[in-house]
Amino acid sequence: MSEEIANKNMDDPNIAFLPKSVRERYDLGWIIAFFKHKQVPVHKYSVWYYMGGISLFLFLVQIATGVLLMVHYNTGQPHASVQAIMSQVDFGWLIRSTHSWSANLMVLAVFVHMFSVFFMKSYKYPREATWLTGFLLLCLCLGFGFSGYLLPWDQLAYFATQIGIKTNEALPFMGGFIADMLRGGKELGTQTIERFYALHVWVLPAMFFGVLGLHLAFVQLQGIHAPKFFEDLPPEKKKYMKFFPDFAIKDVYVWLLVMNFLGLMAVMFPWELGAEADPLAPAPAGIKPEWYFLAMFQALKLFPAHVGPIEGELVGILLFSIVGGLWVAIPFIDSKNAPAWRSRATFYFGIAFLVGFIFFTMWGHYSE
Amino acid sequence: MNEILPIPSPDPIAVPGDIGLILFLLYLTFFIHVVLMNVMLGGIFLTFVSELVSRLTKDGAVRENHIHLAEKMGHILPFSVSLTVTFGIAPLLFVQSIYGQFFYTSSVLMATIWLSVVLLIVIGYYSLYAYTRGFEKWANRRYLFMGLSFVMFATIAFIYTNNLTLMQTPQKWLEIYTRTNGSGWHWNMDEATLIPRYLHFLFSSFAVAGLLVTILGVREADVNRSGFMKKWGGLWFVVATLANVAVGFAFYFAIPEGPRAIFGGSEHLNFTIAHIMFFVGLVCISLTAFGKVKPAVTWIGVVATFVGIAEKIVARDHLRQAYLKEVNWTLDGLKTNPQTDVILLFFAFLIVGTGAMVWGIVKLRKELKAHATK
Amino acid sequence: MLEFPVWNVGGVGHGWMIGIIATLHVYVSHFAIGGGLFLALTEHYAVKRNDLPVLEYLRGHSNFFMLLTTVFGAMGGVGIWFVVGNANPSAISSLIHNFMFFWAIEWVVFLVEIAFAFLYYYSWGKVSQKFHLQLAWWYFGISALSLVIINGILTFMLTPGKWIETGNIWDAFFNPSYFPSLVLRMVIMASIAGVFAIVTSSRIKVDELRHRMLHYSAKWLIPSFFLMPFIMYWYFTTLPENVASLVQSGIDNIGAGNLSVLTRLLLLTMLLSVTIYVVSLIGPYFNPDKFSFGFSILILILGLVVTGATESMREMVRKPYVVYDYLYSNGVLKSVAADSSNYGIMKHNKWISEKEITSTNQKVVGEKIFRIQCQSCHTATGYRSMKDLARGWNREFIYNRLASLTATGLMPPFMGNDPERRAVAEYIGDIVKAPPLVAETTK
Amino acid sequence: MSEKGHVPTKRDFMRTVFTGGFMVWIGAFLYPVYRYLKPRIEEDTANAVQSAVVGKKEDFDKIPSRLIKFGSKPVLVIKTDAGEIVALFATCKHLGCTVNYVPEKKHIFCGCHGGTYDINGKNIGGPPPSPLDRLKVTIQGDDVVVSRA
Repeated sequence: MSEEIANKNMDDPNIAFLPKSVRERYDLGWIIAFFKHKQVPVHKYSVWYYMGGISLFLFLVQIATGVLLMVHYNTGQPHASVQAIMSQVDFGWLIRSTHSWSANLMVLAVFVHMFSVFFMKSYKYPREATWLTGFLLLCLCLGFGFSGYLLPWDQLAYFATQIGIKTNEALPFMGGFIADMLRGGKELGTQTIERFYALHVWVLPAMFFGVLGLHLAFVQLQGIHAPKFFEDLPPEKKKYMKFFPDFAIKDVYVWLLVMNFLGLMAVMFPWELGAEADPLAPAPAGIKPEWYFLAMFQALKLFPAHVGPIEGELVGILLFSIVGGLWVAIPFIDSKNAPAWRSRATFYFGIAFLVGFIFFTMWGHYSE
Repeated sequence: MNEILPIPSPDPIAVPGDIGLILFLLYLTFFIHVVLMNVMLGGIFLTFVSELVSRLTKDGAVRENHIHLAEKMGHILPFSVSLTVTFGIAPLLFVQSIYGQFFYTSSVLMATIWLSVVLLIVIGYYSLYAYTRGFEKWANRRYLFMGLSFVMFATIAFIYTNNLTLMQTPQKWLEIYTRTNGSGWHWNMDEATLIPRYLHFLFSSFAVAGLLVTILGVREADVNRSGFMKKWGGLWFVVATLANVAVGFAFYFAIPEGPRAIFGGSEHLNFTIAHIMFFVGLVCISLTAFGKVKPAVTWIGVVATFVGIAEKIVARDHLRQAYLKEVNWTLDGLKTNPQTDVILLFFAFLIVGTGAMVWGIVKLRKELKAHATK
Repeated sequence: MLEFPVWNVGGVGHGWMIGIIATLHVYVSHFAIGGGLFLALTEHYAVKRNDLPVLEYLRGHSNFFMLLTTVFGAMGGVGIWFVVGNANPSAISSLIHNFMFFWAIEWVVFLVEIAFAFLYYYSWGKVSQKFHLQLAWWYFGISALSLVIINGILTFMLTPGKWIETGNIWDAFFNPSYFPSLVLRMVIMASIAGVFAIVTSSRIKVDELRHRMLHYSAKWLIPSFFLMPFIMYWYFTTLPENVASLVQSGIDNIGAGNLSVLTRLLLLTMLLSVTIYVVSLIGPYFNPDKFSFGFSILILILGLVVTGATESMREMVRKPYVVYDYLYSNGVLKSVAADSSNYGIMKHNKWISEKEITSTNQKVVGEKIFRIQCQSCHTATGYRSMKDLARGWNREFIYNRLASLTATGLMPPFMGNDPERRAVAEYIGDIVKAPPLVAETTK
Repeated sequence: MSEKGHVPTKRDFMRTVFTGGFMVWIGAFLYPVYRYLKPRIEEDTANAVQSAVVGKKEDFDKIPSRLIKFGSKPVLVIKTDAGEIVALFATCKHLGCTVNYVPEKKHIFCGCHGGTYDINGKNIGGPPPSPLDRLKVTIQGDDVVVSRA
């Protein structure tokens, strides 16, 4: 590095907080300058801007606690090792409860983030790719949930996973293949654990990091989207705050609060561990998947055994696929030059989707 | 003790003081509580009435008088709530040490209602503050706060009457508990004395609040306003007291014969003095309101009324003892183990505490004067 | 004693009823004392520097202070008294019979405290600065005195100390945990005062003053953060059980008895209080310009949760007693409990209208006995429910379990004879849907 | 930043306080992690206590059961009605609480979740999944000696 840049760095107030030895070696001022330059629109929906940050924070918690759990988890003795984590390893119960709670909260935060983005219409041109990567991240999250749920290998996990995979099996052509690949055989067994474990701690995280990197890069490159009413304001009425330090400091508060909430839940309502899975035992009554699959699960029950010549379940899955496909394609339906009716229709589609999701989840939760 | 009735045994720890002393403290603090409570409850009602009158009347002078009175009361009432509550704590403490086994039981039987008292006070209290603080800002709606507050405190008074009548009739307890399944939702409506007793207290509060307005009138410098307050307050006092005579008879005859006998016996003198005092009070206050007399006459009326109230409070407790005698419970059965040193400490605190308050108030008045002249 | 009727609050449980009211009251009443110090000290500095804007702020703050403490704070105390009387009359009766005159003293102090609160508030700007400041100090002194007195009664419940043998009221009052608890509460209340001051400061309209007051208020949180661990340690050393081993058992094992909740609450307390500290330093202290009212409310809520956690910790350590070593949580005297299996609950508690257990009324009576003996801590299907705790047990096992409740160290013995115990076992058996007993085992 | 000879201000002091507090905070997070990762020193069975004298024979006539420390583990020694002396590791197989002998019922009981074992350590009720581990009991003269089986 030239003397000149070193001198410039020494005088840069942005990085004055760094030690001299760092400043004279690395040119870091531009990073801070970039974040200082970045602006966050201030309006009545600004609170939703925290959701992405919360999801990210919870993901970081997942990595930290997940790595710690790997230390004591043993795919050879899944249930016994989780049992040991819960009752012998110091603070093992805390780490596991935090991991479970954080997982659920993360899925929740991602959903809230997605819907808030949807209703602010942030997916529109030029941010289609952000939407797509976001959707991928959601799918990966659900994948994490599905694969992680089985790992403790207790009764509930066993049967919930059983149901989940069976549902997949109904798919034409690929169904059986996917199910077998997931199970590692015709039946759900200990060999499944190895696969799910590999997925959960290696494959999914690797994919997640890549997609997350893209997602964040898009956000940084394009800046934060502001809703239309804000864009329409006369320039003097548009209020912004600096991403750094103003928004960042608020982000820190919010993260701290989320962390406390997480701690509260993990400490006061520690995650339970059921009896070891026994494939021969009859399925306990009222087995349900995790709440984020519940809406789908409940909706599937509505389909009769056969719709015409086709299996009812298959029809359901096809229907979900269509809805899911539409959801992915939202930025292209409600595109840059789309007529107003299409934009409105998209909005109502979102409302219907949200209401339906909540309705079926509640229904699933309260039904026996 | 009665073998069949579900009355709990007294606490194994003895009462920590002489029964006579505790009863004295009970009467004393309850007397202050009752007077303050009457000022508060009656005052809220009278203020509410003033608000309504000022809204409905076409006479500008009357309206002005009522608004002036309402504003004045609005400053007094929040203090009266605070003091009523504070002076309610002490008698409740003393009553629990002597009548605990009855009082706790009846409280549990109507626990849900009983606990709601706390919430009702908070609402009533804050709505009084809203009235006072928003006197100008919410001039059109402020009467609603006063009305809400009255509803709250009148309900609380009713709940108290329910509990304190329920505690002296253990004969009914088991049936209530079985019927309500312990839900704590029981109104003691089948009690014959309930309504007359409640009205007796309610009317007393109107009378005492009338008395307060009369006193304010006597102390008012403005002749016009002074005349109005004396008349208006005196009218309330006289009417409410006369109404209380009727209610008093109803109350008297609703009491079962056994306990009632004390009024012909041990309580006869007590009762007679009380009624003479009320009569004196009635005459003096009527003269203040409708004639032209020196302030001394008013003060005689006030003191006489207070003596009458004190007599009634003693009689009220004796009546309770007479009720409980019906279930073979008497004061003599209580074990005592006086904590003499703590009792002395209590009196020391009482004296020093009163001294501190007096010092604060006296110094404040001096300071206020000095500051105003500056 | 077990002779009182029992208030049936359904799935909420008596614990929550008391806990909610107590937590709110403790929070506000500590503010009533700490806030007194805050007002006096801040006014002292403001007067000394003739800082009029700060005095103006204090006037507004004291308005909020007075409205909150004289109404909500005062009524909360009455609320605790009422709710404990409803939920556990034996307990309140024991306390009143012991401490009636201390309570009477507390009442005198409270009366004077309220009087000075009013004198202080209503004389703003109407008297000399010197006298007003005097009133502030008086108020603080008197309110601190009220803690000095009530603290004796509060700590007595957990550590009655020598009173158990001597029955002497002074042994009860100056009990082993009296002093650590007093110091602990004194330190806590300063930080609670800081939290409330942050809330009112964040409402100041003038930027400069708001920043200054936020910065100043945040300082009030610092002493307690550093002193707390030491005082907590001191406090724990005076407690009856070996708390250290209880905490350890909760660290490695979440199931080992329900006392693991003590460890969990301790963790929660640390997490929350440190967060409050960090947020108030990052925000009000170092960056008051970037701090808003909304976040101050969140600090306030965190503070409330910590208060709840510490208060329930106090309750936890006390299990299975309400007055340690004297009176069990459900109102049974320890001395009476010695002969539990011959007690005959139906003979003592006349609130069960059925006078004899028959095969037809067995479960009804069982429920009534359950309510009398267990409902001070447990519910059927709600809080600390039988449905969860006895899940998977059979009726015979429940019946046997009822005979060995004290083995957990957390529960009083079951007071009742054999048919009564069987009746409760049948009732609980129904809750957990256990298969019925075969005919020959039932008598 | 501060220059040479700069007099420390109150603000600097506060920064130190803050940093200190922050360190404590981080420490509070790392402590559970440290405890979680710290290896449990597994009992080295080869070097651990192999046998111990737990008392005289006649001691058990008066008090039929006692809980003793065997190395670092609690062991329950019970004399049965038949006169046999049984020794069991008193660690519940469910979640590792220490179990207790209930003489009136002649069974072993775990207070944590109500697991019960019979006098030979067989799990007969409640959540425990397997019997308690037994130890060998030998009588050497008057002494009762317990040793690893």
